[in-house]
Amino acid sequence: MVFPHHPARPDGASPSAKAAQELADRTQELTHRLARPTTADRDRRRQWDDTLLTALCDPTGPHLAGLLVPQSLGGAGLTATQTCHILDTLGEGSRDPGLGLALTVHTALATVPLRALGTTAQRERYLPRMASGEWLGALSLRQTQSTASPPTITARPAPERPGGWILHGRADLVALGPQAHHFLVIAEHDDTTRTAFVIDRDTPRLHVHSTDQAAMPTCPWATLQLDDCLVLPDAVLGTVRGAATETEPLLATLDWIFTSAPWLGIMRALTHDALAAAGTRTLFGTPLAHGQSTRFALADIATRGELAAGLLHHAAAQFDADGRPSRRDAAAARLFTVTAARAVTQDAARLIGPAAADGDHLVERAHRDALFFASTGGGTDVLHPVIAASLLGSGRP
Amino acid sequence: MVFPHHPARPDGASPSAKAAQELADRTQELTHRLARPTTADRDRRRQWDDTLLTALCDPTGPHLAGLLVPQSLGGAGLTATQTCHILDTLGEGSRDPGLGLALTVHTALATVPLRALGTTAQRERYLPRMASGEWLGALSLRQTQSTASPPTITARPAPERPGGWILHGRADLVALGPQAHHFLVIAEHDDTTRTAFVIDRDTPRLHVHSTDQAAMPTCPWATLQLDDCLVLPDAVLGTVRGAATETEPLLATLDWIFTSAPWLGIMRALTHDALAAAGTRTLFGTPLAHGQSTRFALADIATRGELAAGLLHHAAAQFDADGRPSRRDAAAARLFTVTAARAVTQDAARLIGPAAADGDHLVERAHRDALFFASTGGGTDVLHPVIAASLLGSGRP
Amino acid sequence: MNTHHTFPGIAARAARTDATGSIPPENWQDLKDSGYLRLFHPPHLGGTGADAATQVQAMEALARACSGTYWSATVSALLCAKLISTYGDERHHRLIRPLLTGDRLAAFAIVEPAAGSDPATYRTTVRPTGNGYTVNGEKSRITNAPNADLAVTLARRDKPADDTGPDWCLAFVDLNQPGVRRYDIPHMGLRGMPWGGIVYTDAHIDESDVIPLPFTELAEGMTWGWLLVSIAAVATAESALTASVRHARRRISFGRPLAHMEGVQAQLADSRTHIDAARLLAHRGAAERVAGASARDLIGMLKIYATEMSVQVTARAVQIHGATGVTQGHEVERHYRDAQMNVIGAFATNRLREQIAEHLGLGPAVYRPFDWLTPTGLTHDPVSLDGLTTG
Amino acid sequence: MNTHHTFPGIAARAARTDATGSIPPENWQDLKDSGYLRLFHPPHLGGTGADAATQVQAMEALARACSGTYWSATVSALLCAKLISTYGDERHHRLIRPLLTGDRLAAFAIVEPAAGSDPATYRTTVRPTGNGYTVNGEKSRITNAPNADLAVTLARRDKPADDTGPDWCLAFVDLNQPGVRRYDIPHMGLRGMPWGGIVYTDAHIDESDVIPLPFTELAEGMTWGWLLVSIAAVATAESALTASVRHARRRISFGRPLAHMEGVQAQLADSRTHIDAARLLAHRGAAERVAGASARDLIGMLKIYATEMSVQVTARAVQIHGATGVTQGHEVERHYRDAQMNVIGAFATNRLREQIAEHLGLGPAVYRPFDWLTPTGLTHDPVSLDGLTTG
Repeated sequence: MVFPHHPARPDGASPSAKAAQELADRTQELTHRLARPTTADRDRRRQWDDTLLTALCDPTGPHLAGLLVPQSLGGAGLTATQTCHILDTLGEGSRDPGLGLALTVHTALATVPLRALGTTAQRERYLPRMASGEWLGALSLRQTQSTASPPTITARPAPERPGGWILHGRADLVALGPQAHHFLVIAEHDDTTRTAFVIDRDTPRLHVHSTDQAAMPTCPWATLQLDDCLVLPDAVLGTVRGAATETEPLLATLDWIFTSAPWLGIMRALTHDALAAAGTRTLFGTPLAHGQSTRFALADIATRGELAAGLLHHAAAQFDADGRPSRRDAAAARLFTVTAARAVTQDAARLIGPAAADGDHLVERAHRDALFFASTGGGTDVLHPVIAASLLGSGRP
Repeated sequence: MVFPHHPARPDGASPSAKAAQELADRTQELTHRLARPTTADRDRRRQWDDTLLTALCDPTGPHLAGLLVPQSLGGAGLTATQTCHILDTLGEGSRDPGLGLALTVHTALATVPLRALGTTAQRERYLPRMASGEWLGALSLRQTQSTASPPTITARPAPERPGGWILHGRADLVALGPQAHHFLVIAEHDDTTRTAFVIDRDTPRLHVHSTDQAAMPTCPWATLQLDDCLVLPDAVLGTVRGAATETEPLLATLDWIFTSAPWLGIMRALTHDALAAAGTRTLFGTPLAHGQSTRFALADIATRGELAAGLLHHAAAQFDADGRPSRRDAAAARLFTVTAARAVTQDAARLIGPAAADGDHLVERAHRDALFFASTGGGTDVLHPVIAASLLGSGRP
Repeated sequence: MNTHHTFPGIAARAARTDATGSIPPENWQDLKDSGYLRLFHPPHLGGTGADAATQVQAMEALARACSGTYWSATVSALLCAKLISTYGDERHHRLIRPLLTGDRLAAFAIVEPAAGSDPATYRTTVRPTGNGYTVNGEKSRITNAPNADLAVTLARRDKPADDTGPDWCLAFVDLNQPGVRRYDIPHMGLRGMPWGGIVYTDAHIDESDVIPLPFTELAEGMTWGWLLVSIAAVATAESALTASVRHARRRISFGRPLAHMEGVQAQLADSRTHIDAARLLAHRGAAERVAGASARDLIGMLKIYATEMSVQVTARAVQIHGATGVTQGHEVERHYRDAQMNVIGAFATNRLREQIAEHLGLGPAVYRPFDWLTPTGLTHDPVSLDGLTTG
Repeated sequence: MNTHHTFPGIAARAARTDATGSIPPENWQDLKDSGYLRLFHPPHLGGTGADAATQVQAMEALARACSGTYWSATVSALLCAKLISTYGDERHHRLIRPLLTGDRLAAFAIVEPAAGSDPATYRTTVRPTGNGYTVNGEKSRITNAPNADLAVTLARRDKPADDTGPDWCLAFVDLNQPGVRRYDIPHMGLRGMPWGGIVYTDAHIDESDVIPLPFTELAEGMTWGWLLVSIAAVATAESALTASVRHARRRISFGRPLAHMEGVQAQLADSRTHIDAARLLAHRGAAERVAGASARDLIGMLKIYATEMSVQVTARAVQIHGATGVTQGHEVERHYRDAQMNVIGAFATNRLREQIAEHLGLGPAVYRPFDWLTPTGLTHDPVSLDGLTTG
């Protein structure tokens, strides 16, 4: 038993609890069967597997593309907490942080803003096809922390199309970009206000350049380039110039919570590997498992996993029922999970030892990807002031 | 200025101080000119560059192969402290932890045992050719911590050659193995005593298998396989069954000190990159350099570098003049340097940000290689008891 | 029960409680009036049977008001009463009720002078007499030892040869009798909490108050103690953070409030996050436990994390306060001293790590003498470059 | 000077010095006899001009014997005497000599009640009179304030309009005069060290004892203070480690000495390594400084590292000792309290980090109000899944 007390499963009284557990079970079965055997190879070859995606998104299978789409629009209609649990299962089953990120970007980061802020027309156009996995949504991980980093895409009114906009600029780190049907983009106006747009890939003068990235190579990466693209009014998501109070806080919170969720599973997989190594490796003539430093490290690994899960589930639950989503709790959950992922990776690496000849090298991949994970979502330079502002106030005294 | 107070250069009064500084200057020049421009590419292609090696080993150039070989045997005859300084320069100049490791294995780990424990014949046969770089020496990084890990190579008396030995077994993680002319090997007798051998590559039934390793790919790696190899008495290094008091403590100490030295340079290079990023990246509309968390991180990075250098130079100096080499001080220096290398890498990564598009990606390579560095030399599981034993005594009370 | 679970009087007296090293009688009156002591037990034992969330909130509120008072009251009304109700039976309800009314105070007498968490070193022994039992031995570093009325005492059983029962027992010992001597031990933190030793010299115990018990079963009851200390740690950290936020908003340095400095913000944000993590785990653990599960590993993890976290948070608070934070009588100076007490209190943290590791599947702890360097070459200093042996 | 730099009498009295909060007269006699007070200065000032290694060894030896005594003696004989010799001239040699004989004691009066390291908040002012100067203001949290004879006092200059000199001065103020009132501040650690405030009310200063000085130049002299506090931190950590090793060898837990447990070994090894790192840096910094270099950044780094390291090492020592480590009067309980004093003493650690960052090429610190979240979307809570705004 790895984590003796898994965070409470979705409440048994919830109408979809049984359905959610079924999806989790299917996710576990399918990732074990299809994703996990190929993970190390996909990682080495920086390869995206469309067949795998199709199987994971299949509405009669795990339905991972539609977890957060309402049932009325063809989705699974899960709660945020249930979705976290399934993304956690995906991470553990696939042992693939890149796959976890790619699916999370589509399922949560690209989907929820459309569901929460889209017009009825937008919801009806995009969400059913996103739920089935037919259309994938993508966005730049640099656009999930509002304007902490300088905006790189501008919007100006289209001279000949009232209500239309000309978008210009580039955004890199577009997760799932090469596979995407459409992009969620935030653009800055000349008065520094910002508007969110959903832009289809076939928009003229929109270019998608596949890029290489050292970390998370099983997630396809791209740079999105907009060369004075004309977009029509129906591409605006939410209110014109309203991104700062609508899409931006939502995206930040979604990133902090949901892209962390697969790491709970990755940490559990690492714990599993570390336990196995502790039982087989010897040092000074005795099994590692007999050594206090091994035992302490494993106790701390398990403890960190429990604590991270507690914070993440708490932050996710605020999206559900009568909860009030809280940027502070989401930021705290991300901050803790990042630190935990690093510490767990480091401790597991110590137990597993240098250059294990066999296995899928999860510890080395996770170590590489954890550095990237830590630097996204704004990193501590964004998370710290967000949390501190909740204690101190954020403006002039 | 990165580290405002570089650890004291070799004492100006030493006869070879000027020569040592010249070698350091040549190392800096050559690594900047030849190694550094190709580092990222060699890393990606897992490539060893013989031309580069030849240039670095050239006795009229940096003479890196012969730093610790006495001048009478064709070497540069440097002190251990001076050698650390040059390996540090190599790390900073090349920005290549793998190259640093490969050269350190030859120059210190394979060379010093022959110098200190070899017979006159062994010294005269090997050291001049090792000093020129004509012959490279290699060994398994699993054999540098005595029998902390289970021995994998056995020795039994050769039935038909008095004084000869039959060696059998495998050792992986042989740094520089594919390029080596000979190997330093420790083999266990059936009474668990151990003998050190120097075995030439052309020994019958000795096989060298090149291997792939995720970390430090610019260092060539191999598994050494001995299928009942017959070795003659002149292959014994030091006393038969004497490895536990001769070669083993020496190898452990050499590993702890010298393979750490290039990391001082790597840390300085990372500090340089982090300072550059702090001056160019902006966050919340101001340069990173204005932020307290950036400033604190850089102050701590610089402080860790100073502290690690102080411990390493202190441990190395004990090999020189009237010093008494101390396994404890060497282990403490390694322990500190490992922790510092990790912390500096992590802090630098935060300042440099995710997925920098340009540059040689030192921070990502160093992050990967630091994990490997931490797991070699026995890791904390060996370093802690060695240091503790010096305080507590190591036997039954 | 005050629904806000706040203890303004106890909080106002906290600095004085620390300075004088004793809990004022008004605190006990406030505790009785608040209903705090009754929260943890069902009505048939004289309790009010609050739900888990209420229990945790009340504990944190009292610990924030005054950590020394919290320890003393909660050791008696929660830990000792749970030990009695878990291992005793109806005959012992008479012992529980006065603990919940606050008329009597209990101590959990487990540790002995020779060592900490290691029962092999414990010597206190219970022997049958014609008329019940006597107990002899010394217990040390025990909360409430100086003034408790009752000690739930762990002791060895002096067994007849044919007794195949457990080697250990819990004895419920009346401390107000001639065979009992008590002493104080001055301590760094939690100064208001009574702490000291109990020396038993042929002290009498009624036959029904000796409960034979395998030592391993005791962890079940002690888990309440880990929860107790964890919530103390969370509360002390929260108090230190609250003081730090207040100070950061008020204190002007280099022309602006500390609150405007990113370094201070980072410290506050880390503290906020780490406290939240511990508190959420405390609520989960308490909920499972109040619902009847053991939650032993979960609460063990909590104890490890919360107590060490609290030391870090209070140290940060001292640093944010600068020199004012080390002035005696300042709130954070007290929290800093209190926090370290929780780490070493209740059960050695590393013993808990061992327990959790065992339950993860590593098997029981295996000790061997520290001789593992001896067969290696790692006990020798090396020769120098030219082979001169220097060792 | 005792070549072993040990202070057995002072060490034997250390626990009492801490408990009573005052340095016994025998300590001062030992200090005079040992020659400690003379080590740091050349013969023409009455010193013995020891080399850097000797100075550092002597400082560490005294700090290990009794950290409170070390602070009091070294602030006077090293820091204050260096400030006088650095910024004064021959006329002030008369002030230095009695500090080195131990006949007089000095304090460095810099901090004021309003804030810590920020000089903008300092109000103490020196004004010319017909006959020399007067000083008015209050200095607080000053080592030796309660009993010093002389205060090297940082003050603003009340300048005539045509005076283009510096805004600040160092004034060497005789504290044995009617215009001076002193008070104690009780403090968590270093309890033997006198600590408190000085209130100047028209206190007199001779004209020659007021030295105009740009504030920025003061860091040069204060570097001695950073070295002083760093060595205190190293010594406290070393004492805590020594006590831990002794305890680990003696204490039997679960059938064998603590020393046989890898978890304890790991703690001891980490402490050993971290102390060595700091001590080596201290020797380097002192050697550079005694040789005439500033070594300001190096000693700044040392101060940051050594003081925080010492807190960790003493906390580990408390944990290794378990409950005995928090018993008042136990050596490690004292070290734990002392260690934290060094972090906040001498100069705020984060100010030193700023200074080092500046010298790394980041330019001077740039502050701006904490308003950087305001233009972003990060001050808003998000809508929930179905777009209901909840903020």
